[in-house]
Amino acid sequence: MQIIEIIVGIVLLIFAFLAIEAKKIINSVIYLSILSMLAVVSFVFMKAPDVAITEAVIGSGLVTAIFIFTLFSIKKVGDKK
Amino acid sequence: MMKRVIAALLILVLALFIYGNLYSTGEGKLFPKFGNVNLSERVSNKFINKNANGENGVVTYKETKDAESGSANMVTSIVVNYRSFDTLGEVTVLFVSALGVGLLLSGKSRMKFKTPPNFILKAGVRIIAGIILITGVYIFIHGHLTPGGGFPGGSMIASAVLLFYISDDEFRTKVKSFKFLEGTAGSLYLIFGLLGLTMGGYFLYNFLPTGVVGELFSAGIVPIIYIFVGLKVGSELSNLISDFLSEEGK
Amino acid sequence: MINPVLLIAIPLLFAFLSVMFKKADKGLLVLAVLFNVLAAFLLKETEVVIGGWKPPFGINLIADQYSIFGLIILNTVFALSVFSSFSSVKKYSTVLLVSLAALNGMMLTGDLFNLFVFLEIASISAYILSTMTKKFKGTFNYIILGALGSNLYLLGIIILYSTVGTLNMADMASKIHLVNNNVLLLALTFIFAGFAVEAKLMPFNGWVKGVYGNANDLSGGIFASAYATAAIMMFGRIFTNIFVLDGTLKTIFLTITVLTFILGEIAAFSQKNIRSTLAFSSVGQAGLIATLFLSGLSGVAMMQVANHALAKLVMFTIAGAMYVYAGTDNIEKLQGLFKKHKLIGFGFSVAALSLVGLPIFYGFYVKIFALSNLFKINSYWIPALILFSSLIEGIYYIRMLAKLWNPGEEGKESKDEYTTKLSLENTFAYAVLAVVVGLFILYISYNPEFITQGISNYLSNIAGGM
Amino acid sequence: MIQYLFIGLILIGIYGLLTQKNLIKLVVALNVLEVGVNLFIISTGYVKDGVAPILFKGVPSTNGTFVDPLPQALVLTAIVIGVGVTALALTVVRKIYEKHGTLNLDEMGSESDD
Repeated sequence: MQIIEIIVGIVLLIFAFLAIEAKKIINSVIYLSILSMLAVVSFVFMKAPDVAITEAVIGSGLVTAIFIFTLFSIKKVGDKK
Repeated sequence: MMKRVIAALLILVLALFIYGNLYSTGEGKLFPKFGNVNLSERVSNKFINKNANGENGVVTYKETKDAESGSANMVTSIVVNYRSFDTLGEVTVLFVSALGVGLLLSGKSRMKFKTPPNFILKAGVRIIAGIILITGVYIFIHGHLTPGGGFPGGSMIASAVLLFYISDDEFRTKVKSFKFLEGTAGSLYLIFGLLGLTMGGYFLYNFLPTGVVGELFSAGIVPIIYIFVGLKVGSELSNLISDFLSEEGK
Repeated sequence: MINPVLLIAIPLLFAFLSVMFKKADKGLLVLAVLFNVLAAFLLKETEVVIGGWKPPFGINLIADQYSIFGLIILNTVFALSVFSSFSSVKKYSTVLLVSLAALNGMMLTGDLFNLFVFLEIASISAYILSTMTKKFKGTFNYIILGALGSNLYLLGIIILYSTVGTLNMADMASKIHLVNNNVLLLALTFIFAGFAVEAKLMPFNGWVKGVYGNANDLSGGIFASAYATAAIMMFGRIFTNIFVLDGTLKTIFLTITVLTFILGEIAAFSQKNIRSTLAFSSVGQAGLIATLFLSGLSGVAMMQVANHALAKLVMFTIAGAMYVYAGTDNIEKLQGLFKKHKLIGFGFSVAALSLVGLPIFYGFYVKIFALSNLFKINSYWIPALILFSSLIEGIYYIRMLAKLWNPGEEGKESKDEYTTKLSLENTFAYAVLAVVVGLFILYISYNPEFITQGISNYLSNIAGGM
Repeated sequence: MIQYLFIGLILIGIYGLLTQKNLIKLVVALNVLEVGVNLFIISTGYVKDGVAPILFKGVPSTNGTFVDPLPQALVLTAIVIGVGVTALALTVVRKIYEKHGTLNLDEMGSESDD
């Protein structure tokens, strides 16, 4: 169990780094969404179901949606940096 | 490139500073190691046993009656009972940021997506959105018994609205009615708080009987407040999405 | 007997109602502001708990001499600012109501996490208010720094919570000596960094020029007086009542605040626009007040808070009005403006001279008091540096006033052809504000007890007394 | 051990705030920082072999059974505040793009009037 938690933690770090260093903005947003989803897993490991549900709905659902809508509105989806 | 190196060095220094001090050993109380937490030294000890204002022994599910906070979910009893004032502030944060987004992006027409939604998406959304809506309502009504509560429940309602927006290019919520719901739910929260002030002498006082721990009609004003929170969060986030999808008029 | 919670609940209730009744929003704003001023003056020393839970477990609101003093200043300057710039309120009345509630909450709360929540509400309303002049880059800077600061503050209080197991301020103050020194160092550094953003202290004040320097009459007045008062008073509460610093940490923090004062004043010296001069002067003043708090001179610091809030209210409102109605706030382009608007010029000059601390003004009294006490408790470095920076401050303010009253080159006789063609509109409200506050500053210059009688307990701790 | 990783997440967030030039990337970095802070807060309340803080049949409420519920309540608040700030920041980003036509901080001119 411990090992799985630590693996999830390391993957979290990798995705955090990818989200910041990704070349395309859309990828960065997607990595952030994955990061959020992995955080949900971590919350469940740490016995915090309330937080996990909230993070799942708000963190990886709505926040991603508003990021994507912002990208739509500036019509830069897929553009380089 | 130079800037990155400097930033990386700065982060390294910060990391050494944090790791060196946080897990230091020596005199005085130390930061507890992961998992080795002694709850009896913390205030939350009293939140678990529901005896912040007096002793009442062990709390048992479906047996203990009239505990000071009758919610089976301890997080809920902290969020809407012991620290209800924080929740009021939290609702206000969403309120004011939704308001700010509305002030800045008050476009008249709706943003159109490049590819129009097809039939399957439309039909699917109608089925799924209903289920999500009902789940959201269930979650905030049962917030004091099961995981969840006003915030996830309200955001589920908002995500159902979001699905409608995606599936239908013409869809635009009746913003006015949502604004009205938002204002009403917020005002009712405060009015309940002021009712507690007049009836119990304390702002946000839990003036209803708390009942048996674990039953649907228990915990006094907790479920009622959570319903207000759910409705408010749902309408605020729906407004937020609708503002994000608006464009300057054509 | 007024329950202090009403100071928070009534503006918030009116904010929610103003969304439902769009047409009445300005009326609700006026009502709430008037109620808060009245309630702040009627408030008695008391402590209330929310929801009936005893303090370490529930949240309590503390109304002691310190917070009542802050509340009176805060609500008065907020009301004056709203009334004198009422034409700029427009759609922002709900945001103003929320920010009023949050600032009152910051002053009153007795819980560290609750303070975080109110800090966030206040700063989110500030982000929205700062978009009034459509200078979004400054706003974005403010959002990023503000969010970073509040996250650091949250991290700091969580480290303390998991070490001693409480979030209540009084409880924390009684248990803080138990904590291991290294853990305390880390937590206090985070908390200091978090507060430094809102209190405009050194490494985190990059947002100030973008936001203060682009404010209009309403947002400028509210930021520079109401927000500055609440932020610096909470800084004082945290670092004098709860965490009493000593040793290296105190030296480091004092160095930061003194540096903030000096560098702020030097930066202000080199500005060409009135609002950016005032912005950096605000940074410097925040450094000065924080220095006084950290040195243990709470009473003097509070007197300077009052002086600064009143002075900056007048100056920022007028500078914002110059931007709104004359289209610019460049000193060169506005020479001789006060010849056209003598009453406004009178209030502005009194405020500036009092802030500088010229003899016969209130600020002189405060500065002498501060310096004599600092000499008693400190080495000679801090008082000497404060004197030096006050000198810089004096030079640029007097230079600014000279230009605004006296067109033409410095030291020469004034020539009317240099007088600006620009002028202000809506002058009645600004003139009333300027005259009222100017006369009040003159009044307290000769009756300093008027301000200090409410905080006599705080002052009696200081050697020498009144 | 796992707490180290969460602090690492916070540090990566701060690194992003220091190095990135793109406005949306800055908001992303802010979110990474927030996720890190939230995870760290929850981890300070974790009790080894504890159960989720919800009363169920057969679970007596004694010390050591449950994990600390207070950090969870605080994180609920922090998550919602994070959404508010993110939404506002993205709105401002959109406004900046409308005005300056770029998302890169270096490519924008200054904002002063003179």
